Amino acid sequence: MSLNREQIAMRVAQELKDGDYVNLGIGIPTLVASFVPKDIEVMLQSENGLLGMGPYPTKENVDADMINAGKETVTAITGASIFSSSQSFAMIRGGHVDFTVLGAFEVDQNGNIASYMIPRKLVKGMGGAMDLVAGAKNIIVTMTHANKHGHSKLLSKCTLPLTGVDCINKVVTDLAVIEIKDGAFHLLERAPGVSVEEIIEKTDGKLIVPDDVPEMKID
Amino acid sequence: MSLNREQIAMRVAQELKDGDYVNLGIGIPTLVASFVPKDIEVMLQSENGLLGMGPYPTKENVDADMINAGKETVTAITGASIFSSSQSFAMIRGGHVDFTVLGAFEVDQNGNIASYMIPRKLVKGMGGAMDLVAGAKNIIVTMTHANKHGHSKLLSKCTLPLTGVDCINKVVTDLAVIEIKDGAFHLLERAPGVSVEEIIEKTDGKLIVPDDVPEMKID
Amino acid sequence: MSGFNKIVSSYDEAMAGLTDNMTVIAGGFGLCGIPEGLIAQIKKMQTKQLTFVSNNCGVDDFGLGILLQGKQIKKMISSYVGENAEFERQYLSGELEVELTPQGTLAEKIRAGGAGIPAFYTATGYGTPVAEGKEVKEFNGRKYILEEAITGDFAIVRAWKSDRMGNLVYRDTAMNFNPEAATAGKITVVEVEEIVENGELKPTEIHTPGIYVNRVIQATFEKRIERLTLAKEG
Amino acid sequence: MSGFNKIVSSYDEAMAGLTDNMTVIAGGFGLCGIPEGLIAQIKKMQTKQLTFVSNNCGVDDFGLGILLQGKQIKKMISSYVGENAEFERQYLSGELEVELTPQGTLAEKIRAGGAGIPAFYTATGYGTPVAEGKEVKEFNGRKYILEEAITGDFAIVRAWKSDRMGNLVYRDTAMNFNPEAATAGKITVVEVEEIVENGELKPTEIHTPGIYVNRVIQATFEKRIERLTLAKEG
Repeated sequence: MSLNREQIAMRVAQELKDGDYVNLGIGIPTLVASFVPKDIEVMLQSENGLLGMGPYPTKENVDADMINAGKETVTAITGASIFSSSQSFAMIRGGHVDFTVLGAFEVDQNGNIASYMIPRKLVKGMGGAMDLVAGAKNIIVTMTHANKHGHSKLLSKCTLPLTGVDCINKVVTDLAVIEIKDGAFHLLERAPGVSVEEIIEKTDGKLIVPDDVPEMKID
Repeated sequence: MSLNREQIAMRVAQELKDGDYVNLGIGIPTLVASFVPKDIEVMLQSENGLLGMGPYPTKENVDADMINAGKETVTAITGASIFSSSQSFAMIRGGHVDFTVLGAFEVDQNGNIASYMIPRKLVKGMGGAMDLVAGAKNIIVTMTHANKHGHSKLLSKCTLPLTGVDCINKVVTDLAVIEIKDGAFHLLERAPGVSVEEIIEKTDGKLIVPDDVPEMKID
Repeated sequence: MSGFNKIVSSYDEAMAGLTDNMTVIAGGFGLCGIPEGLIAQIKKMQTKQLTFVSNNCGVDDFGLGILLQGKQIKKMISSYVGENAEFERQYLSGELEVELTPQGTLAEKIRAGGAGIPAFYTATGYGTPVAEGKEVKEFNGRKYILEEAITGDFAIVRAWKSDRMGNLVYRDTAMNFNPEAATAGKITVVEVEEIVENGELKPTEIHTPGIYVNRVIQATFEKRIERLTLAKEG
Repeated sequence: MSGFNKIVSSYDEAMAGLTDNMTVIAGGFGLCGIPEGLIAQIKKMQTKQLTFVSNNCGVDDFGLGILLQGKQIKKMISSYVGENAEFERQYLSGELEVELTPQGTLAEKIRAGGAGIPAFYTATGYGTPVAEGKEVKEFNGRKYILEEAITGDFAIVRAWKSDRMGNLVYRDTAMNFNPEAATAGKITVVEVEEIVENGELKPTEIHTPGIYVNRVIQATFEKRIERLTLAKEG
């Protein structure tokens, strides 16, 4: 069975380490915050200028001046700091954020990512995504393995305009956990009940498959 | 009579305008603060990170954490702000400081200044002087017209290593007020009792002398 | 003795000098921390052919979006311009020029403009459409592109508190691009919730020193929320 | 659950990992705001051939000056290095290398190092000895030189208060280069006067967010005054 959005987020959350400063993109990445393992602490950075993002507010605590990068109303945890946009991206560009999770349209076997623009549709802009992929030490992409037409999103070469080059280390899809290195996708894990054959079939780029591909552990 | 240090400072202070943000260098420039005209207000910027520098402290108010760029203990006026070094020089380099007064070894008719280094003596460093001359909108140099050997310090071309190029607008010496433009020194005023001939004699660079050279007004 | 009193009492005075074809840098992120009244004043003035430097362009009927209605904006320099139907229409029809800039590069370009840095290198955007036509240089084995600074004829800023000298403090994430914008306008105009007496703000707590600020006006704000999200009731 | 507790209890722990030939960025201006105890620890460790990035080099018997006595410093990157006889001796004899850097350029190079900007253009130093060997480029009719960023293996910083997560607040002009230094060390070690509980520092009043800080140690400081100047008694 392919993973649902929550299960993808759960699997990504297993990658977090105690003490990580983490930036989560919009969509599935945002869900990761709900699945941080109980025995570790991470601190969420929101690129509009908040380190230590907390949960959504109660009705009584809503404050228009306290939002996240998705423009949602949020709260700040104890020990949070708030700063300007240039300071926020100094953190990101300077490599101080340990871990970034973001979505993508396409990823290729050289670690390139396309995530912000589909030509001939309206271009909404890259926001902070280009800075994040250029700056973070460790980047995980979450996406479905194939698009709704069944075409692979793991390619030998991205076809859409790039968000960044040679920057993606790992992809967690509804079917598999894949590492990118040495110009190839390396299959690390498969979703429970998903066959290696299905993953091979739905991966367009060069895929290295080891003899034993364990199933992901999702509780 | 040539001006003494206080009188040079008095004359420079007449150039200040109400609302000016001002950076004063070490030596004669520091004295300018004592002669700000009574009917205007200026705010002193100290490049170690203080805008709104006040007078020296009383014995009871001395605080090792409150110093100026000359490493002297100072106070802060009401409305002062304190910030980091990069912020301080963002102000300076970005042209937000209206007025800078600093000393020099030499100035030349193209507005170049040499003020930080005499080769074959120990080099102590330029501190913030190079940033100040590159950034301030309006720079006045204070110095004696000639050195102790009687050699002019207003030259056709500086002989010492430069602090900045094409940046000095005005020089106030013990003998004269001189404007620098179009590749020449322009004599604006002479010290009370000092002859135009003496100024001509002690100026090495090209000096434009108008028919009438008024005496400075120093009270 | 009034050289440092930055307070003005009318919006006409606050935006005096703004004319057609100028560049305006605006603080704000989405609808958070935007100078609402200054934007309304620009709408009232009907100034045209403006270039706006702002992370976003508001929504159809709030924020910078209201200036699109009167076709006052010639060009937007932004990182994200969704959420706005009229924007989309003008952009697709070619009436509106858009220069998409990565968010961190945009913040740094404005900071650089205020700080007298004409250009800087960044890895952000290397190898992407953003890099087109830009110089590339390698440092320590990695490739970077050269990005130039931005300055504005005006900067319009929202802060929380200002003293009479224009020293500013921002409130929570309404800070965002406002401190950078404040440094980069030839004329910087600030709209604040509260004016306090000089000395009420501690010197080390001031986010923007008054040296960057030309005019301050007190206002009340609608503070519209773009995406109200609430904790699940538990 | 201790991933964000940055507090260490000994100087040995604070400076663990410092080895010969490393580059250390130090906050402080003159003797103001220097990390006194961390400097003393480096003296105790007898680490050699260090490169120090610091606006000044202290005086003979205080601040970084004490590391000159044991010839621990190979190179200084500074804007002003007067006030120090042993410094002068080692410099003139060629034992000590000195890279004089304008103060604002130094601050910006350190900030750039922390912010992932590998290089920037500045007008400061154009046409002077500082420009030798550096790229020159014209923007809007003015010439600028290219300056590269600085990062350190360690940054040593003095702050006033820190919470357990390493969020820092500086005291008065003891701030100076400390916020920039804090961002630019692979390992950033901070010496503070007071450790406070998480939440005691208001989010918008924090000068240096804890993300930049690796280790915090509480200390007492001599705070020697370099030039005591007093108001004339009236």
